[in-house]
Amino acid sequence: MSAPIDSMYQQIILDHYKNPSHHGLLDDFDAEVHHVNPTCGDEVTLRLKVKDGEITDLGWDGEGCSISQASTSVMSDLVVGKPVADALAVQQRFLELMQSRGQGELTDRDEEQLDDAVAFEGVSKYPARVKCALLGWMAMKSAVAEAGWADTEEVAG
Amino acid sequence: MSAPIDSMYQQIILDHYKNPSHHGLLDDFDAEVHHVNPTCGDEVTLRLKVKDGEITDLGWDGEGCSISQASTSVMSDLVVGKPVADALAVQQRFLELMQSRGQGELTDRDEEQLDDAVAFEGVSKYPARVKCALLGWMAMKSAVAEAGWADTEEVAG
Amino acid sequence: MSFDVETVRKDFPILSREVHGVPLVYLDSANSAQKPQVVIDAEADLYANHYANTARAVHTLGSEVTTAYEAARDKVAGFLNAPSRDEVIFTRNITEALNLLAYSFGNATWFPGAEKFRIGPGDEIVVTEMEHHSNLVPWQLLAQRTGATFRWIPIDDEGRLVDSAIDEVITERTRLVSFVYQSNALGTINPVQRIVARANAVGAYTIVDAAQAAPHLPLDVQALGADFVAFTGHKLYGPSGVGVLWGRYELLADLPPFLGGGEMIETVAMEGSTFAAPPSRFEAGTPMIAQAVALGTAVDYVTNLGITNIREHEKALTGYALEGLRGIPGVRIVGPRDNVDRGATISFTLAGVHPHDVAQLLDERGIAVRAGHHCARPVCVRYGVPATTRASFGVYTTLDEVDQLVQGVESVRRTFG
Amino acid sequence: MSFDVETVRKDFPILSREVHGVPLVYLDSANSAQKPQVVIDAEADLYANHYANTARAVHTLGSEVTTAYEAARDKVAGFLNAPSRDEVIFTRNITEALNLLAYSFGNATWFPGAEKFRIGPGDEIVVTEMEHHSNLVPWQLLAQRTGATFRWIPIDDEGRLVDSAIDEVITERTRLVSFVYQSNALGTINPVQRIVARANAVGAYTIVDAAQAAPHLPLDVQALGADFVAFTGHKLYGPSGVGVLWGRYELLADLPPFLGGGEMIETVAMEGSTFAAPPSRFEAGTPMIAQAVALGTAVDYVTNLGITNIREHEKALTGYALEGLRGIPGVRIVGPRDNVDRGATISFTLAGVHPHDVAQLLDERGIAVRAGHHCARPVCVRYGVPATTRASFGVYTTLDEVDQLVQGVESVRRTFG
Ligand SMILES: Cc1ncc(COP(=O)(O)O)c(C=O)c1O
Ligand SMILES: Cc1ncc(COP(=O)(O)O)c(C=O)c1O
Repeated sequence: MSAPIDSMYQQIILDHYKNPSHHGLLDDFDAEVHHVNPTCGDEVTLRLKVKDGEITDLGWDGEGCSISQASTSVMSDLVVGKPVADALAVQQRFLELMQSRGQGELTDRDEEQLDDAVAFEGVSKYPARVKCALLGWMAMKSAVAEAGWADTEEVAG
Repeated sequence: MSAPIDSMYQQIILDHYKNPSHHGLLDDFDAEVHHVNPTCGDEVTLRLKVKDGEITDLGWDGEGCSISQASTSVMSDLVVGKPVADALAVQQRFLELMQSRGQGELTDRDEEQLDDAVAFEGVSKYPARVKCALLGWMAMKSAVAEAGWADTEEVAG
Repeated sequence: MSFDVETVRKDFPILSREVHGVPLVYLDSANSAQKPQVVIDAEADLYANHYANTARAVHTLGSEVTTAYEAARDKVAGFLNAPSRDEVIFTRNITEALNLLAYSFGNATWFPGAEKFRIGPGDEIVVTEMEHHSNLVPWQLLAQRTGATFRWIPIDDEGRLVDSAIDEVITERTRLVSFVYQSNALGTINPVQRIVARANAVGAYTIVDAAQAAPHLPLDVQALGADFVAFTGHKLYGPSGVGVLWGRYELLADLPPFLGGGEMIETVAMEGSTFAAPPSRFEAGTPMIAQAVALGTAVDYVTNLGITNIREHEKALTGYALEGLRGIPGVRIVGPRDNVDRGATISFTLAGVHPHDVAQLLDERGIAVRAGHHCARPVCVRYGVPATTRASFGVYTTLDEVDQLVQGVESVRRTFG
Repeated sequence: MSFDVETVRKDFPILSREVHGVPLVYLDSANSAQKPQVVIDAEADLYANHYANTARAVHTLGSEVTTAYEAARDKVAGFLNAPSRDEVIFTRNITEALNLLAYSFGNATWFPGAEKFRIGPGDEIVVTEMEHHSNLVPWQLLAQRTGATFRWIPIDDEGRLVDSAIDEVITERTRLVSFVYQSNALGTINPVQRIVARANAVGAYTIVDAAQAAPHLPLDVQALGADFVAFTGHKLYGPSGVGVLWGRYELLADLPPFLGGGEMIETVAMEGSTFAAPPSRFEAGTPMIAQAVALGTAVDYVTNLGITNIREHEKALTGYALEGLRGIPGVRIVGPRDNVDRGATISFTLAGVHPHDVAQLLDERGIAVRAGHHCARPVCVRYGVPATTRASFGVYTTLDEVDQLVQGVESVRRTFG
């Protein structure tokens, strides 16, 4: 009766959906963005704080499917406390994984870097759902830019 | 090198096309009509004279393919000198033949009544050309109506 | 049921497919229906043996293809019980059919002889709150273009039109009422004759969106009494890319053209053009030749099964499914809860689980349903849900498939529980 | 010729057909081209194995079909050398593509943010005297709707645009120039870049009707430099019922919508709606799913043969046919007499014989040609003929078929002689 072994709905995803990390908006923040996935109506509002090139805090609120909500939760765990450059690098890697149409090869380094986010690998096989998985990640990227830390190169250099 | 035996272009048709009967407009007439086949641009102008319920004279001018021109010529030969009722009966029979999609069964009586017009039997297989064959016949019918002899029943009775 | 569903299923090649290693359970027919082999073959056969352009050639292939295309028009006219074959216009889909009307009414503003279709400031255009976007946006745009007022008949908690509002919203100011026969989002079957009668009483034109009705209900344009009725081929087991607009001949005869181009003209000069009689006037350019022919085959297919048999079959499935779904804790039916005046389309929500997740998890079990606003977003807004999950049935749907749906939803509930 | 025409012919099932007991000689490709088996199979395979509605479902079939549909868009973008796939809009045919533009420009009158597309009294819309009705009537209607002036570039005795008139007719008052790349009635290939340059100089939008060019000439939208380019699938060996509009993204992004309905919206409320980005904005309703996919296959087919190989092949046929036909007493070529800047389409008249009779007698010999005004009546008016007979060639046409054409016309001459 349960979903197949290769289900898109890995237990990690369900857990994050039920108990999302960094859920709730910050009062003290450098940038706020609101992203919507027009195809399915998923929404996320995200606020973050950046100090000395590091994402020191992040909080979000959202509505939508388990994929978008869980993915935002996983993203939050991964980027809070990281330098902006590293956060954007993880974002880039996640983006590539999502666009791989199920063909993505995960190296050990990827697994380490993406951590819980590897659970979303199965989503990449479903073009219609990829945008859900990316929603929070795109919002984070925009928020970083909004906060004045857009250019990866510069930040990294 | 000549057309096949079952060609739409029976010799009778070619003959009428080259030497059309009753070609040229009458100066003395009771009705004039101008008909156009919008699909291919064929045109006919037809004038006729009716006296005591009989088509005493008819003349026409036209432009178009051999089917429309020859058919008008054949029609003229058939109706001039006939009572209106008989002319319309022949017209009706010819119309049926044209709409038979190549399935028309010609009785001996038909052959007698339609005379040269039986040569157009092959045209009925080509829906796109049926209107060409009917052009002059429809014009004749309109002209008779125009001249005040529309109702077959009445005329016949 | 007077047809054997197992026999019917053999006509549809895709039904032997597997998805994620399990047999396909296709419950998304309201979105688009699957195609019987005869329909697939009709297109392929035309291309392989009789293809040319229609109405433009005197050669044999041109004549064969024109005959086939016009025979399809006859079939559709028969299916609709249309008084005349010349009232049947082939379009790309129903969306184009409805936009054709909206633009032709709009063109009446300047088109000579079309005064009776003119709409302007002070006039009102009426739809319902349950319209598909394709029967909503064209009229919003027409209202914007002409300065007319856009109004709608609201829906109640059960997903039905508020009956008293029919008389309140349709008034002497109403010029045109366009409404759906069977709602794709709710399953509701609307009282067409009631609405047409009210519109007639105030002298408004009536347009029926029969996209969802055509595959499931008898569609007799004379009995319905409306001025225009449209449907879409791909939901009627026909190919994609073809739809139908039917209209009363005396209206079509005066309605301004929509698209300009080949075959819709009477004569063209650089200085100006005149237009052909219906249906040609509304069929500009090379038509969906093979698609129209195959739609004719689909109409034959449906007619052979018998539309009342289909209705009976689907009604049984719907009753069974409503019962099963209502038995699952947290399931809320969005639309009529009972199997009365409703079609074989069931929208629902499951508490705590997003509709996309429901649909995706069902897909992992081979069950294809749709999740979203079903192109009727105002319906979701009305019921305060972001989206719904929707299961819809067709001639090939079995009671066993309904069981699988119900078990699947129950399992989703437990996965997220 | 770098492809073997006998091998190519095997790809087209209809070519083994007989007509009146003799093998078919299909010389009506400019009207509509025949379909290779791969194109027929592409549609059939989609229906039998992967069918569902596009872009609306999260289930597996929906995902497969969406992938296939979008892959077709990629193929077309590649075929046109389009800078972006989002610039490729699927339409029903080119007639719809051109009307889409005419209506979207018309909607700019009231659509917010579309001021730059506005056309009104004092503005001029320019076409040429050799346009197909589908690129003529939409602009006449737009001129009537907006009060703009409709003008045209005349043609000379050889069937070419009067070069000096290009600069005279396209002026500072011109807002939009829409013209044909290769004429379907004359075979003439127009100097696209010359016209675009003139239009650019006066700030007018340019639209190229590439219906006849697409199957025969390299079609590189970046090299052409126009703002919009459209073609139709059924002339490119694709199925009926699908066409393409390409436009510069920055223009499409601001162009008002045309048809309203499903999938073209961003959000819909009863109070008003907003619209999606291109290409979705211009693809309302369920698209021609299987037809677009099969058009992708057709594009692959043509690309594999090689468009320059095709051009070379057809050029040889055209030269040979022009020579043969000119040798028959009473034959007059309507259009360029020489094989320079002209395509594989030859219109002609035969003294004393009506074009319909020529075509019909050729049909009795199995030869399919078209007779009529070819939806370009002003061309017939210009040359004082009621109609012409037109032979047109494709990838499967052989020199032997051209011989049969020439012999056929000679025989018609003698039958009527
Ligand atoms: C030059 C040209 N433009 C437009 C069209 C119209 O094409 P369609 O009928 O496919 O829309 C045609 C062919 O009929 C054509 O040859
Ligand atoms: C009620 C209703 N109207 C209109 C449409 C639009 O149909 P199409 O997309 O085929 O134009 C649909 C289906 O999508 C529908 O269910």
